[in-house]
Amino acid sequence: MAKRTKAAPRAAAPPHGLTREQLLEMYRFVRLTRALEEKLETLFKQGRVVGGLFRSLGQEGESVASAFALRRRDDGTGDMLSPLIRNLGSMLTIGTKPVEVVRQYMAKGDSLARGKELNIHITDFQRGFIGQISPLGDLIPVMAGVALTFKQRGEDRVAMVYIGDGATSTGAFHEGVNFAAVQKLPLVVVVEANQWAYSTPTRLQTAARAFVDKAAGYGIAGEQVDGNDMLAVYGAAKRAVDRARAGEGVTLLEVLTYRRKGHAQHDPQTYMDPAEIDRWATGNDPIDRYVAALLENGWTSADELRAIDEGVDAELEAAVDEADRSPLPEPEEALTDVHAGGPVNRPWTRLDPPDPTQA
Amino acid sequence: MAKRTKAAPRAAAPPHGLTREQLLEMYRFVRLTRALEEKLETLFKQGRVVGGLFRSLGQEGESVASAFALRRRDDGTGDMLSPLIRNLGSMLTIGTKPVEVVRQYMAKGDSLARGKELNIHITDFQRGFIGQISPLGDLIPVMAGVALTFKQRGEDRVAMVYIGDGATSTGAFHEGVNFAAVQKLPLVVVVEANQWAYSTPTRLQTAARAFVDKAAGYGIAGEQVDGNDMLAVYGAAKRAVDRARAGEGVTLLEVLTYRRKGHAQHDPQTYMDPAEIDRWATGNDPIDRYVAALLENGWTSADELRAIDEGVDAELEAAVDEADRSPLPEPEEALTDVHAGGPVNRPWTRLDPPDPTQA
Amino acid sequence: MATATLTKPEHVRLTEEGKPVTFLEAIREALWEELERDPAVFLMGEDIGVYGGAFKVTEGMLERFGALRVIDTPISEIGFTGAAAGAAHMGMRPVVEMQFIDFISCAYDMITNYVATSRYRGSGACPMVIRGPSGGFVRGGPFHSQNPEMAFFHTPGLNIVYPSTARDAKGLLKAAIRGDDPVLFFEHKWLYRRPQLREVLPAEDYVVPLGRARTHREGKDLTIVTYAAMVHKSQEAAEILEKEDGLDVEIIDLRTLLPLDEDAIVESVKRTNRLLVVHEDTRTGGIAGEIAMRVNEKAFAWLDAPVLRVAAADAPIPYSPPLEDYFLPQTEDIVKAVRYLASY
Amino acid sequence: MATATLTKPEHVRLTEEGKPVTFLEAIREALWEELERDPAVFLMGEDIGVYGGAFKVTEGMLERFGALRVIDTPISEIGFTGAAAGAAHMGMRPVVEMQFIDFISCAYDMITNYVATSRYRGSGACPMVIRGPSGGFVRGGPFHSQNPEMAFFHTPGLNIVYPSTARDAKGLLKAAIRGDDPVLFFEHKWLYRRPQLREVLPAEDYVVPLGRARTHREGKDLTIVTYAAMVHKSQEAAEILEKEDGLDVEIIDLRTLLPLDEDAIVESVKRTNRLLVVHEDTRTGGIAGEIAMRVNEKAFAWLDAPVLRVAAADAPIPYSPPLEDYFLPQTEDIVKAVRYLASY
Ligand SMILES: Cc1ncc(C[n+]2csc(CCOP(=O)(O)OP(=O)(O)O)c2C)c(N)n1
Ligand SMILES: Cc1ncc(C[n+]2csc(CCOP(=O)(O)OP(=O)(O)O)c2C)c(N)n1
Ligand SMILES: [Mg+2]
Ligand SMILES: [Mg+2]
Repeated sequence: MAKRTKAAPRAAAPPHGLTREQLLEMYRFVRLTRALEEKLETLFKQGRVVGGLFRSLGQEGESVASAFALRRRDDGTGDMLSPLIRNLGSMLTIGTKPVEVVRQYMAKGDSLARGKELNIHITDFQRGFIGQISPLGDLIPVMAGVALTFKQRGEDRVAMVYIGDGATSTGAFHEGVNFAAVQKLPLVVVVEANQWAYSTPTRLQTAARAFVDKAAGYGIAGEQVDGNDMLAVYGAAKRAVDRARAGEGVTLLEVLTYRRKGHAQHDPQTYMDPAEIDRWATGNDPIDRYVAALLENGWTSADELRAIDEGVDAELEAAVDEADRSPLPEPEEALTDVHAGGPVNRPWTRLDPPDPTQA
Repeated sequence: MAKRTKAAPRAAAPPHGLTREQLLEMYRFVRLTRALEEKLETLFKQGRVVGGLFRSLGQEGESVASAFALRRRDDGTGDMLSPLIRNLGSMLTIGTKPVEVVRQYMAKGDSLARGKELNIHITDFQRGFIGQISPLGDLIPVMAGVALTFKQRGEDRVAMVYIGDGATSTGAFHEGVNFAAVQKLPLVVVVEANQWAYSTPTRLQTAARAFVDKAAGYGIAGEQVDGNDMLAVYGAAKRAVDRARAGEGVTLLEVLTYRRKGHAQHDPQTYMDPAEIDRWATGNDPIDRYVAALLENGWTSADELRAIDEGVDAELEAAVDEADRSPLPEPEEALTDVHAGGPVNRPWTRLDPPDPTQA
Repeated sequence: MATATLTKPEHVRLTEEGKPVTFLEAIREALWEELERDPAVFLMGEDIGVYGGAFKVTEGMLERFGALRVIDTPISEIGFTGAAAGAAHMGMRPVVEMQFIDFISCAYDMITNYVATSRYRGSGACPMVIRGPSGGFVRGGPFHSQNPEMAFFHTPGLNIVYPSTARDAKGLLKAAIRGDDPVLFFEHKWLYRRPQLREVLPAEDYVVPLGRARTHREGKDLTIVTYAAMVHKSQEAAEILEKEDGLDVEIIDLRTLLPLDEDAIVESVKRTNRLLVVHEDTRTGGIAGEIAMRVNEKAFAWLDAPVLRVAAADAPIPYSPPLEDYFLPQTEDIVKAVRYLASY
Repeated sequence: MATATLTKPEHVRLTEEGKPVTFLEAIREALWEELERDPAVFLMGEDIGVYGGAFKVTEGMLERFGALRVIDTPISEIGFTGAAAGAAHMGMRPVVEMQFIDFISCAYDMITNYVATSRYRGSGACPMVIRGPSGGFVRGGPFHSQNPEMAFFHTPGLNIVYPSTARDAKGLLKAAIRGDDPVLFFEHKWLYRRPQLREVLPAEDYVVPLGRARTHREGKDLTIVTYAAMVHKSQEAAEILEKEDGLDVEIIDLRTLLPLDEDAIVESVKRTNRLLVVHEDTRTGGIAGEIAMRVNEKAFAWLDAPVLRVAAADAPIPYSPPLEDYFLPQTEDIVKAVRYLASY
């Protein structure tokens, strides 16, 4: 735990009813997110990550702040979210442990997906996260179904689902949002307008002035927010979550941000303007802005933040060591969990002696 | 041909630059549409229609008036449209012959679909119509592709596609409209808000205030019009077509109307309010309103209209007789036109003697 | 729950009153009884509420079970199929209706990529049923007559059920709803109201387990493996063959296509040594192939003749009667095929 | 047209200069040359323009052929596939890329219901190519490793191509683009840059006709029918079997799955009397079934042993190396299967 130094006396009250402890908790999550991704990038370069690696550099703030607006529990009674590849921050905030993330990227047998699925495509109903699948947009209808169940059971829980600017072009997005809107479900759809879909700029994705303009077409609430202002994102997300919990239905929350890295590690981002990236990096980094706000308002001190940073680094060191020690899955586990019954047949050539009548 | 009596001297000029001849042509098409559907209904009750029958009672006006705004040719150089089951009026207006429609419903071998496909799911690239398929929404991307070709070739042609209020909920609608919007294609999307999708009322289809509210979400032009006022529909459609031709991109045109019959002949419409149907029938029939406008403005006379009606009846009598004489397809034609090559294999049990090595 | 105590309306009390039910009525009773039995069961689909479904399968269910359990959806196969998956994760038991099974193709990605792989990915079970009217012989044309079972047959994680009798339809649908895996449940619309299929069902609650074929007709000369409408065409053929040729044909009704009851097929073939597979689906890529392969793997030495098949032609399904009749496999085709095989 | 007169950039001039090309470069050359040859040919897909495609197959094409012929689309598989169909109706020759073939499932309805049936319905030809990277062995996990060919195999009206060599890839892609029917063109990503596949291609324009298999290796003892990556695994196995067992294995590379070159299979089986089908796709519902059925229909009397298959396990494609390696068919499995069959 970070040691607490008393906040400066003239501290203004934090906005949106947030406590000082919550502000620091959010800080810890956003710092943890960036640090974990940097660790993963190192591991990737060392060839210790299996497959691709995706960074959310510049978007960690909106991920953390939006998820922070949810009711977070670990007993299956809280709100639920479904992230995208760039929502590591949301995952850590809702309760995923760094070691679980590292195990995923190392394809370990004791990872949440047991080596069967990659990335942060992981699920824990107790802690309230459901992994996405690669086909974009599919989790919008799925999370609408989760929200439908909340409504059917009269539970005051809320579902949050993230969608990229690019994925708003999918039929799944449209059908899912429309279904939720008609049923007035407790669903918050966070549209991450990070201005790129892989190499595709927003103008080739939609002719709309803004993604929030889609809300009226579904008859739902819409709000647009500066995605790199964590407190603003939290406020907007909180309003959306409160509306959902109050039975007022779906909100489309557009967070304006910028994907500073390439689509994935292999992407040299040659199609992006370095000057533009630089503007976002220097003038508009969500963590820098958050730290400035915390300090200027006297909600914390540099020492306090440094202590948190050190805690984060220590936790990540431990997480990587632990994940390293985890075993890879046993080959035969490829055959389990296909359905409720036992494992599926072994290939007959793997039997000894090979026997097609046993396949 | 209807004999022409001179219009009353004090006739106001027809709106939207329409000529008196065009007004009468539109009248003929809308009258032809209703009369043909009534004929088909009779044939259906006599068991001479194969499969189901769909009426557009109350929607004939918007079908005819919207298609009338297109550049109609029969040499493959005109505009193109794709109809729904309820756009018989659009089909007749763009150039489909009544006998072709009757042959379709009788599943004849010399019908445009040669007995392989039903309803008005028929295509003629020369006259400019492409048949829909049953999965709703699919023709939006397809017609976007047609419009894309117009743009690629620098042709000043326009594509029009119809979509029901219900089918706006499909992913295909969303992806197709968005694609066309981004590419700024010469496409007019006519949303037929007839307030029902089979038995489903609009409030269970969308939470939007109006379908035209979807336009902003795609960054395209949108207009809403009284669908039972033929002149208003023509005007709005003409504006949309002109915009498309001028390179100003897609328009979503919402036509407000009402489906007075059930979804199809088998549907007793018990879920509909008879009084409501009656209000639309007595106070708001598109043909009654159009006739009133024609007469009140002195653009035509009752005699002239009666002459047209008689011409329509005669044409339909002849069409039914002709279609009746058409043969059913030869059984083996089930095997042709699957691909560019010859017919597919005959089932081996149909060979004489049956021979699986020849299948 | 309260609803269970209310008396049932006439149209779902037939079995209770010992009256025979049609194929459709059996399915309706299964849905009704499951809705009564388990509050987690709910229905979604287009026009299934006030209208009771395009074929009236869900008639009266909205009135009894309310709008939270009988949900009229927008025209959104991706949307309501995905929503069903989300609800299934949360412990609900969604049963969704495709107005015509042909439209299941719109949800192909959601079903094969999300639903079928959920358990494997560690995203939890996805117990849900997707049902709808399928099949030809009704002049429905290319998009209201399809048999899309093979589009899903090679998707591990799915179960595919395609019954041919009222008894099986009711028992299999209940088993599908109570099971822990996603099930595609095909209802052949040509069977829905066939008087010949009317039968009195057991008064008590029963299930027919998935994955087990049924011997529809016992025989020793030749085995026909088939399912759905073709079971009845095969039965007609078997009777003709018995009368005219003195042939004793065994008919195996698969009932469940996935998982495939390989043992039942192999056992029968080892007795009759001759196998004909009959399916209404198109020839190339139809299930006959997989069955031929399994028999090769497991009973090759017992075959006295090649495994052969009777199936629809390799074309879309045409609309006009002469075309559809020619396109679809008919009783006469089965008779000819059996005669060929018997004399091989 | 103007563009044709411009000199080609280095990366599509390899064959012209007599240099060997990889599987991927062969595909790139085919696209480039078709774009130059016919102004009706154009490309659509996600990130195929400025970025040149996720695998760089379309690199440099936007710069040369412009934004009307190399179209970066929204993430809309239904949208651009349908748009391709509309353009094809009008005489264009669209070639669309699925960024990974796995996402073709999103367009399943459009492809099977609209595109495949267009000619049959009387709605005109729909000549278009849908291509994309497919297959495993790259740790891509469940959604970047799929072999979805069988999802489309039973859809009359479609053609399915799945090449295994640079030469075939280029010639078949050109034939697909020039043909009058829709073609699904699968490009195994594990082959894209394999140095072993590098070869010098004919300098002149050539096509490889669809529907014809290729004898990859001649042999007399046993026939392996396979395609795509498994052709190379089978080749490895054949060499081991020749060295260690003195077995002479014939390998037939299908190249085109639909239409299936039945004659080539039957002809070979009649010579070797033993058939093993090898596919990377999952076992149940894989193409081995259809092939076994065809051989039963046409060459049963020539079979000295059952038709057998080596295929992936009946599961989604797992991500972790030990799992993927176990899940996928390996050279060693083929060796074992051939030994079993040879000694049957
Ligand atoms: C249906 C589908 N098509 C294509 C892809 C390939 N793909 C993966 S990520 C991506 C870009 C996503 O962009 P966006 O939705 O804006 O999310 P971001 O990466 O910016 O967070 C694409 C095209 C996919 N995963 N799913
Ligand atoms: C994808 C799909 N799902 C379901 C259907 C079944 N269906 C046919 S017409 C119809 C209602 C269409 O309503 P709407 O779009 O409003 O058109 P309208 O009949 O009112 O003209 C439905 C659900 C279909 N044809 N396609
Ligand atoms: Mg983005
Ligand atoms: Mg409607």
